[in-house]
Amino acid sequence: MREIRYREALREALMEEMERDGTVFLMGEEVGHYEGAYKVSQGLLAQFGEQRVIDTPIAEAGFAGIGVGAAMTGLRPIIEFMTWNFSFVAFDQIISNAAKIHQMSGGKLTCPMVFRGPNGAAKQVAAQHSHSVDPFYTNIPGLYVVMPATPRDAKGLLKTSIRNDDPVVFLEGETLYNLKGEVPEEDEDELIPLGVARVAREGDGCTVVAWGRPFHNAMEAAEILAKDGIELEVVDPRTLRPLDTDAIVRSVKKTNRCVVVHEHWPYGGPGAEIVDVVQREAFDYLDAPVERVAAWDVPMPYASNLEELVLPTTERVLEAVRAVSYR
Amino acid sequence: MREIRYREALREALMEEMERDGTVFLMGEEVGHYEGAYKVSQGLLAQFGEQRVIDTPIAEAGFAGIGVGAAMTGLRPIIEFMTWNFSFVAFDQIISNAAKIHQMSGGKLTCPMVFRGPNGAAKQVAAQHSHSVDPFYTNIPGLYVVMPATPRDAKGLLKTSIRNDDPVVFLEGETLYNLKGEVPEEDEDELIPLGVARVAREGDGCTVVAWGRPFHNAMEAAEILAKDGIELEVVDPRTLRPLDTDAIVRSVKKTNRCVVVHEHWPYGGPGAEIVDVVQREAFDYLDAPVERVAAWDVPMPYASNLEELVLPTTERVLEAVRAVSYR
Amino acid sequence: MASGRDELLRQYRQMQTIRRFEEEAARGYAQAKIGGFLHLYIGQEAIAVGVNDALEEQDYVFQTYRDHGTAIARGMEPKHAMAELFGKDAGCARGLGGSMHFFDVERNFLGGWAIIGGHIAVAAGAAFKSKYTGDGRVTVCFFGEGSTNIGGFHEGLSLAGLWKLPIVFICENNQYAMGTPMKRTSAISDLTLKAQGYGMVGERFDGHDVQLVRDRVKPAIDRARRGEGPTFIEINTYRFRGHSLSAPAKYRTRQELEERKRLDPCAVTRQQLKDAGMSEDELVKVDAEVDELIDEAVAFADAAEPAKEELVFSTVYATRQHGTPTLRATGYPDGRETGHASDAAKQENA
Amino acid sequence: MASGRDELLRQYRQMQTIRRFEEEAARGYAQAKIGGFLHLYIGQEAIAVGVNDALEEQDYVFQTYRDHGTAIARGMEPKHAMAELFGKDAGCARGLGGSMHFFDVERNFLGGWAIIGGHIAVAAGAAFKSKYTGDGRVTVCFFGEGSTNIGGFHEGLSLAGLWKLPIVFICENNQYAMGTPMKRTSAISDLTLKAQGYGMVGERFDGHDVQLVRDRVKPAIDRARRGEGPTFIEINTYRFRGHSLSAPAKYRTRQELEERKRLDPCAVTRQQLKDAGMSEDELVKVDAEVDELIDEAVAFADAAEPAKEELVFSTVYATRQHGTPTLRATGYPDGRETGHASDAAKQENA
Ligand SMILES: Cc1ncc(C[n+]2csc(CCOP(=O)(O)OP(=O)(O)O)c2C)c(N)n1
Ligand SMILES: Cc1ncc(C[n+]2csc(CCOP(=O)(O)OP(=O)(O)O)c2C)c(N)n1
Ligand SMILES: [Mg+2]
Ligand SMILES: [Mg+2]
Repeated sequence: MREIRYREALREALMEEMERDGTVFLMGEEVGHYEGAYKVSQGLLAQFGEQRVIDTPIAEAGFAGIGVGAAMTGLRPIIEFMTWNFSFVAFDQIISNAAKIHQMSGGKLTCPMVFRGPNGAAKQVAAQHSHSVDPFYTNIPGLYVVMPATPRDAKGLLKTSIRNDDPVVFLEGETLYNLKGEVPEEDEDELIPLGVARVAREGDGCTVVAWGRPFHNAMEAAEILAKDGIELEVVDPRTLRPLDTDAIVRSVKKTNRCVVVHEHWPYGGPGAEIVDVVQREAFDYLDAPVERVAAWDVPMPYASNLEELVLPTTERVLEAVRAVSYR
Repeated sequence: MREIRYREALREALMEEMERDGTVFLMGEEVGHYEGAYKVSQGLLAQFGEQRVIDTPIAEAGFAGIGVGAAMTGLRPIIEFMTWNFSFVAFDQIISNAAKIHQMSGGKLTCPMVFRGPNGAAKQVAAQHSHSVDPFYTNIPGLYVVMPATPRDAKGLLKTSIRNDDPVVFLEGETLYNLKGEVPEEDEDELIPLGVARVAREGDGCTVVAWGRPFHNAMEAAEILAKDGIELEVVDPRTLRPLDTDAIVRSVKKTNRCVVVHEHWPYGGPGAEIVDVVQREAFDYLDAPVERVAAWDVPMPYASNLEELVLPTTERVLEAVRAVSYR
Repeated sequence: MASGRDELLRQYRQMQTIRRFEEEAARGYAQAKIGGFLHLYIGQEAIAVGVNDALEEQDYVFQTYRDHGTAIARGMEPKHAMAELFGKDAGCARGLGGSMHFFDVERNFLGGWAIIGGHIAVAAGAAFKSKYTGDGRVTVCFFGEGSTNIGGFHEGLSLAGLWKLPIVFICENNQYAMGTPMKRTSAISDLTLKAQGYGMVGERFDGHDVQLVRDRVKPAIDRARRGEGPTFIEINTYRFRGHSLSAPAKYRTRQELEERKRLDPCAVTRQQLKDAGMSEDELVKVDAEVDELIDEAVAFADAAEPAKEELVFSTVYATRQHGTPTLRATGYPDGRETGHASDAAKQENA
Repeated sequence: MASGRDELLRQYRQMQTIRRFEEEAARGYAQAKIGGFLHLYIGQEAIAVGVNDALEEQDYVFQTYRDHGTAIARGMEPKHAMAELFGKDAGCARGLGGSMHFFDVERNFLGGWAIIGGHIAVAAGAAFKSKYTGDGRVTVCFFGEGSTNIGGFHEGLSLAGLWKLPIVFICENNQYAMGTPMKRTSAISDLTLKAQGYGMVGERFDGHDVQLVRDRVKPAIDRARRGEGPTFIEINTYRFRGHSLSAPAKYRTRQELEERKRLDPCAVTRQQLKDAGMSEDELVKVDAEVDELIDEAVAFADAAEPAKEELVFSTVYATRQHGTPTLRATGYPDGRETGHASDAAKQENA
């Protein structure tokens, strides 16, 4: 398979879906003339014109709302948040309108749209710009929440999300945009279903559930432990809502141990939700409590020596695996 | 002890703290002339005047921000959201500003303020007005999150919250305002510490952790089971962040079983967080997986026959206790 | 747009239908057939009917939680409106929305929104779609004067003004936001001063004369349809009841209320009909017909089936192929597990 | 407020200090001593200095992420500013804030805020406090022209206008928001048209002449101090560098940039000093002194201790008595468990 970057994979998904369906448009700050703050939308304005690649003023609640209204009346908006930190000023649009309109209207209106942008810490962008928003959006019925860790998933999941009839919160990795990985040929039109986890690596030593950037820490930890003959099973949920609990539970029933790795703050969120499911559905299989590796429970400091402490690392994954293994 | 209503308990706390400290003020929609949408602030305008009991336009992000700025510069604002549903338009002020300013400024500024208002479903107020916001705010370091279930806790915790040097998210029960309960005499100045759970009922049958309105379902379930000789231990965390995990774990180590009851949606939140803590810290003591009773994972429907299905009930608490007990 | 007596009579009939609907809704609320919040439109009827008369069928209409009148003016049948209030399956939102969330997709009445400011950008989004597709529709978005201080208002108007979207913003200034008169929430008393900040035309007039409303709104709608951009219109009106049925109205004087009642839009229109030669007897007959329509609506709503349990789950997601997200935990109905994908769903996916 | 040559020289020195600070910051960024985003103030120096000269020491100042210039104009020492950029404990926010979150509480410089619109209401809150306590202070809140479309702007200005808070809003219109010229984000080109919608005075002028800035801003500050309400000021300016150091500036022409550079505020002030009789030699000496100050700042920042680990936890909460909220899970430092109360803390409580 050919190799492309995560950023390019997203771009291909956007291009292909916009070519396929004239109701799909991209809207956000700097998506057009500037070609995207992170260059995901490079070339899109040239190809699709100002009608479909739309630069906005700085008004996230406004253009998120525009997206909801356009989706309700027949279009398929893709709303880019320059980063998900800025979705907080549009939070009400997402929770009260996008997630509710189908139900509130007695099932008569739908809201097929994608909110997308980079999620999580970048490098030293400090407290207001380093949020992992997974805990907020996964709590909300009516939304899908997707977070791909590889270029292939990024492309296949974004394509499916754009065709989805409900609002999708699509969380990209700001630090993953440059990541290279295998992706099917351009004419393959691979659609990766939402709600289906991927077992990225098989093993019987311990299940590690991880998504987004820390997924790569989990894979690295697996490499390291493989040298000692310990085989981790790494499961990437890819979609956080709905969560593929069967895949996770199946794996834990095999390995009898589980570590959940995530970049979001520890209190609640998918991290805790996965623990809840595992302890309930694999109670009799667990040889040790489920452990979690998370960002520290603090606002992100600016200084790089401190930021490094806060974020989950491969070392911390290894520690957690050891903690659940030697018990 | 005298008996007063939850609403009156809150009002006494406001009055006493405003009398005690001239930097404390109350701001929000209809808090003054109208005396509060739920009449919590009845009489306050008359007593403290327009300078300290301030009616606002409908601009939650604006007046929440005013609160942050006033707190940073030396006042102790109490910001009332008419309901917590409306905090979503002010979400960024809470997460990016109130919760961050102490850390962002290198510890040099503080933000002593309380955001308060009713949380959770009322009666048939439908999808946009029925949110339990606990999962959103508990995830955020920098905040305290408090949710009293009784008049006594409402008063004692609100007083402490107002004196607290960090921002407090204070979640009242819209359906609890009329609840009567015992409260110490007015001159007692009872301060209930944040971060300390209350064992509301002792027993060795099963631990039930519950807060807010469903706490009363848990107590009712305990009454019912007591008739069969089963004694539940009901633990009300009261403060959800920081969470008194010791009290919960201690109880589970005694009862060997645990059910968590909450009104918030099931995915994540304090519900899942408590399960996470219990399975880790009481792993060897658990005779059954921890169960949860939550609102159904759906936007709230309007019709009363449907709303009843969605919310946690005493019956569902009993079922969950049975599920963890006969295993 | 000839406005002969027939036209005026039809308008009166519609206004009176709204009035009577609201009165019966109030009764239903007192009888606890209706729950939640109930915000009546009594006193503002000429706006809903007048604006609707300036619109085409294809045009989109958005309103706040104070939405019964606008929905009925748009053509929603009172019985489906009442059934919604009663939480019935025959309701316009199948009993899921209630008073604050009326919807009538066939008549392009797109809600019924209960968060202040939240629907303003959504309405701009419908107008955006019209510009995108060139479908020739205009969107009208209603909101109260109390809603002009919130961010959603600013962002919705900013974007609509910038992109010249085919939309007309109508601020129904009924003088109060809950218990608060506008002078305590706004530094200015003429709200159209805000219009030029968005590069928009501003208009301002009284809202008790239905044909005047129609005639003053029409040019803005035409302008929008011609692609010449949005208009901000402030219409002076008054609600005769409290903010909602649970809210007492101590904040205003009886005298003020009595004075404003002299401009009761239903009474004004009724008088116009008399002036145009209709007899009291004829009018009483019309009133009786309206009464009957509303009685039928109540009877229909009373007799209708309650809202359906299966909708609680089936309306969360429209997408069926990607996992029916479903619940799992004690106390949830079997096999309907939200938030987690089910095996069956995944097979469909694969 | 005599503005003799000494005054002008001091102003020049401050502006030149900002200029040179920013140039060294750019170098530090290229050398990876600075991380994250870095937004330079080069080209806008006369505004920070001119506005500060119209303020009293006790007054509060709020700025966006483009905050170095304003902080230095307010009196922050370049070495503490540079140390912050380098992530050092001696930084103005102890290395926790970085470029976007400068703070100098002693000098009433209250940040350094990185969410567009978010600090506008916060600044109004500081002004609210002044009104509440009658402390006689005025607050100045800066933001870019791109920030005038967001809800936070609207709500902040609405409340300030309504309550006549002692605050002056200064919109530094540097023509671009990241890569977007204002004509693509605003229906109007004169932003002061928005002022009257908030019941405010609007002012508008060019920002390359430091004393003109001071003199045009002063009446607004005086008005605010007298309790006569806020002013909205739009100052026309230009940034000579890209939006931030990671952002290329392809969206504007070299010609436009060159033209605007003719109004380089540092150069303009330098020329004014020459016109007032200062020799090139004297000015070169001043420049050299500034260079030295900045070199010292860099040396200081280089040599300073890195940001302290214990601050990561100790700055989350100011309250100590109610449970030090602490972490608990593998990989967290022992005994520092956030989100959960520790036993020790609870004992203190009891
Ligand atoms: C964001 C938000 N804040 C507060 C409320 C509560 N609320 C509902 S209606 C209302 C008053 C609105 O007044 P106005 O806009 O004048 O409309 P009217 O009710 O007079 O038609 C308030 C404060 C809300 N629904 N949404
Ligand atoms: C709510 C929000 N949306 C988007 C951003 C990203 N962003 C940072 S600066 C900026 C441009 C701001 O332009 P302007 O207000 O003109 O200020 P300038 O940078 O020109 O000083 C944008 C879009 C943000 N910080 N906050
Ligand atoms: Mg009103
Ligand atoms: Mg700018």
